[in-house]
Amino acid sequence: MGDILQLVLKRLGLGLVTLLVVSILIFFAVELLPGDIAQAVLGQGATPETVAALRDKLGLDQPAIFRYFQWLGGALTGDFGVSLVSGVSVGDAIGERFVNTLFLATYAAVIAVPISIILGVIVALLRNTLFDRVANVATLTSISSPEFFLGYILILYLAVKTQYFPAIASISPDMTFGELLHRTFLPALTLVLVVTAHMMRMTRAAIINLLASPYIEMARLKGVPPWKIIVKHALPNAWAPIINVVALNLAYLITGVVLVEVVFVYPGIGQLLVDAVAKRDFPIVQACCLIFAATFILLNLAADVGAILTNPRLRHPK
Amino acid sequence: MSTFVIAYYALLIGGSCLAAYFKKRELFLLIFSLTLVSFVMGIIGGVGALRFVTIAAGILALAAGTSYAFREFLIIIAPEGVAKELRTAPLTAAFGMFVIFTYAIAGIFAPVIAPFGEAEVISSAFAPADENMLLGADQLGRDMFSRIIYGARNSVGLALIATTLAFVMGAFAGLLAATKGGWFDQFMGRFADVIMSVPSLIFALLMLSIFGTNLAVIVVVVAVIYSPRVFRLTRAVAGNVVVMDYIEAAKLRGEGTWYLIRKEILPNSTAPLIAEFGLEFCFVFLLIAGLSFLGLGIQPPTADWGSMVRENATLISFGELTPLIPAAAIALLTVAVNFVVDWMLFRSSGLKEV
Amino acid sequence: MVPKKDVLLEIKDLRIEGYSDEKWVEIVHGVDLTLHKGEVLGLIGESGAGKSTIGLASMGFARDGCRISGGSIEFDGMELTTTPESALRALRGSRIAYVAQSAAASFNPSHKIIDQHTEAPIQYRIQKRVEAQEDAMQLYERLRLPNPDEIGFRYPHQVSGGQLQRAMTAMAMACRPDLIIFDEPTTALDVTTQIEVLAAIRDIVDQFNTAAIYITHDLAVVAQMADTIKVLLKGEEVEEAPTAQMLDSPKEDYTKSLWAVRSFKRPQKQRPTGADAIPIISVQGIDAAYGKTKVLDDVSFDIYPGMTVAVVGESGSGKSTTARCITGLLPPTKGQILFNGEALPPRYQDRSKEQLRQAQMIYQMADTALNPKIRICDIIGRPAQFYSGLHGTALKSRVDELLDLIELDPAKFYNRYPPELSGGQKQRVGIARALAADPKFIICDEVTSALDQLVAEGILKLLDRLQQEFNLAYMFITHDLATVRSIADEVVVMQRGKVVEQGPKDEMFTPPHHPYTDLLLSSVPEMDPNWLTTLLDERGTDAIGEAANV
Amino acid sequence: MTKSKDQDMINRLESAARTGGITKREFIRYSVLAGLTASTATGLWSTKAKAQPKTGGTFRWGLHDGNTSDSHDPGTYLTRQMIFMAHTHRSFLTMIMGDGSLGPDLADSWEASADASEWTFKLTENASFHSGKKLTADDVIASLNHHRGDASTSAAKALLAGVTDIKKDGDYTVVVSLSGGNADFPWLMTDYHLCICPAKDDGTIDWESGDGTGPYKIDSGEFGVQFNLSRHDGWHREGAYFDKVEVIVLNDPNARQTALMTGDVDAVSLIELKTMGLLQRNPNIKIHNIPSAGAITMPMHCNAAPFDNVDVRNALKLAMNRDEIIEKIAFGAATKGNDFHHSPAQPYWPDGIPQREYDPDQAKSLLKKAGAEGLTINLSTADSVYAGAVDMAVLYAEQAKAAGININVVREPNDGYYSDVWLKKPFCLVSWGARPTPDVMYTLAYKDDAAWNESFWQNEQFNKLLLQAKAELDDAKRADMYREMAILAKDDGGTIIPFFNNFVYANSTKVGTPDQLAASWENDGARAASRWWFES
Repeated sequence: MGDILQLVLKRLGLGLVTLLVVSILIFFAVELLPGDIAQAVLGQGATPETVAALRDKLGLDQPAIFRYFQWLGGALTGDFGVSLVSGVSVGDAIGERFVNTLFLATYAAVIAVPISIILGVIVALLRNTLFDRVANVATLTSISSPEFFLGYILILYLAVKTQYFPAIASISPDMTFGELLHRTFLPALTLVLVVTAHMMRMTRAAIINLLASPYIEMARLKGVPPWKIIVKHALPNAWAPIINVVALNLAYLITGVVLVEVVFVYPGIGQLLVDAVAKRDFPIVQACCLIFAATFILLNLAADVGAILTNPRLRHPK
Repeated sequence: MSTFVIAYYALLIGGSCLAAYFKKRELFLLIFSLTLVSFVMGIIGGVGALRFVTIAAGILALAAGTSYAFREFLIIIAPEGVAKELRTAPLTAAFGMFVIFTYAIAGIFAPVIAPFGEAEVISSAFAPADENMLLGADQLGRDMFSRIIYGARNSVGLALIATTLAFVMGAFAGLLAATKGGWFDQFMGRFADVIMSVPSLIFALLMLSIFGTNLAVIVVVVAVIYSPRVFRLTRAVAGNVVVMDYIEAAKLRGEGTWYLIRKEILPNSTAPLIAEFGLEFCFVFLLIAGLSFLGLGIQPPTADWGSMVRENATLISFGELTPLIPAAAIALLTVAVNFVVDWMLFRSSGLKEV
Repeated sequence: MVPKKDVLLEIKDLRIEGYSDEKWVEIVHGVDLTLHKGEVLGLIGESGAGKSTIGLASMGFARDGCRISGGSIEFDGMELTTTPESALRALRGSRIAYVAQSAAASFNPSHKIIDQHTEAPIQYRIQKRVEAQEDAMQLYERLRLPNPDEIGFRYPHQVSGGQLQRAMTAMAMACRPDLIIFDEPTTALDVTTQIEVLAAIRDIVDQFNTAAIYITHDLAVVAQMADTIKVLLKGEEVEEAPTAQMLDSPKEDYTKSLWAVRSFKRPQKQRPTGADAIPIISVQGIDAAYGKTKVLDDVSFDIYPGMTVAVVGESGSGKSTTARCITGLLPPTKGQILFNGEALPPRYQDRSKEQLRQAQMIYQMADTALNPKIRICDIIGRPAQFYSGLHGTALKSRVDELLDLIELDPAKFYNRYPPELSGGQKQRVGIARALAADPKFIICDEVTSALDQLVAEGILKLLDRLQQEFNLAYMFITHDLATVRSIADEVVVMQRGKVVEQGPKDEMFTPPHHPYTDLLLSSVPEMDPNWLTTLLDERGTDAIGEAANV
Repeated sequence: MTKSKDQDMINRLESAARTGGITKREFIRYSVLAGLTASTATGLWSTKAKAQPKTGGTFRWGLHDGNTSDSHDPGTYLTRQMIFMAHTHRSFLTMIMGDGSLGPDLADSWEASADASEWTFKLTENASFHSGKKLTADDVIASLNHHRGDASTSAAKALLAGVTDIKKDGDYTVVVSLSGGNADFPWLMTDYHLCICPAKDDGTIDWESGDGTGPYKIDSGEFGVQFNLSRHDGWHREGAYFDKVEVIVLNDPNARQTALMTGDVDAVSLIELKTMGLLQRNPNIKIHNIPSAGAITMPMHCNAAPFDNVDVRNALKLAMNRDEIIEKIAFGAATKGNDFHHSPAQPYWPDGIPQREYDPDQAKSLLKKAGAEGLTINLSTADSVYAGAVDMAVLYAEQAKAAGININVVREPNDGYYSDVWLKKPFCLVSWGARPTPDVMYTLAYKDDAAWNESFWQNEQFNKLLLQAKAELDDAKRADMYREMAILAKDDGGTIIPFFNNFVYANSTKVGTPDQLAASWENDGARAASRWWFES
């Protein structure tokens, strides 16, 4: 276990370096964006003098490097600054939205992960049968449909035609949990469709990969029935790649859902980020990107730790 | 009971009996279960449901027939070595190859096949299909069919170039990292982490806003976004290859890095890379479509399936099927590509299941 | 001998097909086999003889890509070829059990040994979990596993190879089957461990009067285990006879040739003496470590031109690590290596092309040593091109010459790829690649251990011929003392990273030995069917327990 | 105010009264302002006026443009969400009425000095902030000053650039001095930036709290997402029938329309023209198609080749088939443009100027004359300019082919379009919001030294007329000047105006709306919350 702790610490350290690099990258990308925040805030209707006045007020007249280190200094002490556009602190601007994003991601994950693993096991068991092929085509089709398109189709059938679910997922804090689940069902379902296919295919592949192992043959020669071979003998050894792909997809559920947020009008962090980019609101862009990057890094780390924990060789050292 | 229904059941039951008589177990099971399902469907859905089954079965049979014929055709025209490989292709893979072949023909000969120009306005908006226009017109009165044909050239071409570039960059870096090891490997790994940890859509948004949205920039940006994934895969695959004794032998011979990569490692890493190519191709396609959704995609009036879906996507809420056509074109191609890739993967994995 | 009245398994005209190159090819061509209750049948033959396939077929099982295409398999009155899969499944594990070659790979790494052991009894409702576990512990004790009450609760990777193999034998016994198939159960083990397992298997088969099919390629091993021996070649039976008879007077030429394999022996050479006689390789007090784990401790020995030095020891003794130090893949932490009296840079990257050329290496696994995607001519031609700058026809004639040297027809093999070659042919290509550099010194890392005995003998003869032709020095890494006996001039015995004993071969094989050398030597099975019994009597049971922990 | 204008006002008032657009009390007040006696006005008040609309319900209002980085600062108002909010929780001095006339909001009345350089606004004494504080002249002055001065970062700074001084004359009178005459000044006070916020003691305003004198007060909300408001009982005007209002941002067109269809919202601010026909089939939805003063323009930089040649400019104007564009791009929901930026929805519209039609042959000959045959140019556009902007550019490119002009359509990123493309690329597509008067529009984008002179057009006569018209209080003379300017812009100007787009928005049939809807913004001049009601 000490080894795991050491690994986690080492990876966290590397993660911090990655975050630093990401922050530099984002800062200069935002710097390079044509147009500037003053122009973007004031919109089409601003005169050059107004723009200059606003630039002055926001401190944009200082050199970029200086502003970056100013920001970094603040960030290191836990102060991520205030939105240049609205003047709200970054924490306040992001806080609730990040919770919303997490909620939606969790909702989708809670449905998608078990379904995809169970389906993956089933298609591995029924490999090369009609069911397997149908599942294969169905998952490929769902992978290859643009997600906004999936969203629209779901809206058509589940909201417009049947009215089972609301077409827009606007939520408010005073809703009951059940109401919340009902209102956000369609975006969650869209995400489920998007990620399930990938995870299911990976589960199937990981399991089938193991079927040539001697211990699987041994189990067959012990008279173990096929479903038990898959579930008891193959699956426990297939966790590492499965966890990996699950982590990748969870990261996607948090970082890649801008389009779903737009389609279902869900107040998540993705929409905030796109808006902030449009406004060149650097502190918000930076904070969102760092949250995304940290999510990605942590989930990757979790996947590696998970792979270790499910590997008996590493879990039970000699 | 209409004649259709009688003929329907007669055919199914006759088929079941024949299959049973000739001891074709699988065929019998398939046909007879279809018969049983039809009873239920017929009662619930009426003749319409049965007709649907018939049409679906007909399309399936047609697809299977086409695939079979196409495979035999390829076997005949292909040289000996390739023909041997082709014989192993399952019908799904043959179907995939047929679709890819069709798309390739459509793309290459687009100007010849398409009845109208890519941007040519020939009728009123959303005109229905007639003898001139196979699929009707789009929102500007341009021929949908012609645009789909041209879209094959543009969308597939762009995605293909971007994916290829991603593979060239990612694979080269991955091979180099696996071969060199040490700090270079570490550095490249971290670098890939950095790119991957920025969400792809945001990354694309930033880059395209900075560098403009011409085709070259789209290709490069998409390639940069996807190359870390290729890098990681290549790194892992090549990681398994570099521990082989023949690599050790070559190193001990004093061979240079470039030789190691080119001659020793690359030829042994291609199979999983090809498989990944299929999936990445889909993702690239989708990313480009997603970029169009944010207004950063291919330039008009160039026909592009992703943009065509997006432009007409809202129609779907009214039950109009127009946006489904380019979406179906995307889906069909990705499914086809992955059919072929599945087969290649199966061949290269050496996992033989009969 | 067991009374032979009750026939347990009767196979008639068994035909099995394998799927390759998109067609079904017959790989077992009509084999008959009769096994009585309590009898042990030895199946012997080279790889590709169909031993394992027949063994599995007697369980009514065909591997993926194989199918039983003809003949009958009657087990205790039940015709397995027509029995449905579910009924066959009920037979497996309960009445017919299987012991695989590699226990380490055949135990599921995710479950405790005892859980895998009790899986079959619980599934067949023969025992409840607790009973099954108690039974397992008893079996462990009977198989002389250390800490029988506790060992089952470990995971497979926490247990040594020999112990795992015994645990697997115990697992096979879990339902007290009528028949056990042993598929090369000791092939992957070191000789000292092998004894353990052989003794355990023989013991338990005797005790429960279980019939067994013992599959192996090692004659000496099968001689200890089987009542009857059947020799197979390419899916056909060569001959079958009771063990003693088979050993004393084999009828068929093929069987005789198998028996004769171990006869190859070449005269021992002496070290050159005199002031100008410097060793081509001199390993001087090297230490080496993987990370913080020290794997070599003060290893020293010399190799003179034209001589063969065999480095022997069991797995983990540091043989291959020493080779890695010499090649420069693993720089030693202490000491140095002299080549022709000059110190070699510790890292291969720092060595000159000429230094690299002079020392070449031949690998154990020809499969991984040859790039499957490069043609034979390029594999062999590359060093010639790389070191000597040969091109065009000069290169081609050099490759042809090398192919001739390794007795492969250039016309046939020039353009082939490694996967199209047999194991022996691949190993020859590996040798040709080493020769192409025109070296003075070659490291042979277990070059014959993955090969069948006849093929291995051919390789040894080839290496010997080449040594004489080119005055090559060999460092011959092996765990097989028979090979050492036939080819070595000097022997270095290693154990746990240290050199235990070294000297000329004759001295080494003549007592008195270092105790470890003694253990090694005495553990090599001999053709005498009573060898194991005698040895066990000599050592006593306690000694076995000790050896198991080596 | 001239006699004819008064009469016009009375006629409009009458019609508003008949259709129930205004209440009796308001009717009388406006009539008095228009110069009638109260008794005459009472006589004019027709009993045919609709019954008082029903009060109550929660009005859920889906808007097409909102951004998470919006704020309550009136100086940074940009998105529809904030503009519509400003009309809901805040008030202005004046407001545009359903019939397009200028009506009172916080100002009960206003009058100008003879040269139109000093304006006096009399404030209502009934207005109060949501906090309970009474509105006074101090609040108005502070709110206007928020957009003035060197330190101001307001986007409306230019709008008030001509203001030299703002003084109060008692608690309820504000006097604004201008550097020159501006007959349109009270119209300017309807600009969405110029809402009134509570003043702080130091003369600045408190915009952060979101307090205002509007018909609804903010209960809770999040920018770019949703605001929940409830009725402000102390509102100083009639209306505000809903108990509560929810302003919901629905940027995605599909989301917006499906929300309306599924009843998740009661009204939306914009519907996609492409699917307008399909939406019309829904019996529960009512679509409003209101001609607006907003326009699509295509400025050509007159200081850059080839647009420095007036023949090239006119050839490009002639190469456009406006009818087809209106049919296919605007789906009929637009008014044909004639290359001068003066909409029929604005006052002083010059009638009878010949319409420029599609004439590729004449365009060809003009190009020949200019020596620019086979002209190839880039046309920049972006999806965000207008729904169908890219399609429109493509369609225009196809039409221009007949005149031998090759137009490459360049789709620019939505993001940053107005900072990187507009005023920078020599030929691009621009969408202009409605401006209340032609003077505002021309001064903003056609005056020679205007920062936004988007076509860099310099025409001495035009600029001279512009300044004259501004201070001219005589309507007839003013109208003549605007006609002359229109002809100049049409035949010499650097801007193609394909059409003036309509506001196309929709609401559920449960919602009652006045017969006349204000054309200044979508949803009845952004005042749906206070002017609309639930039927039954």
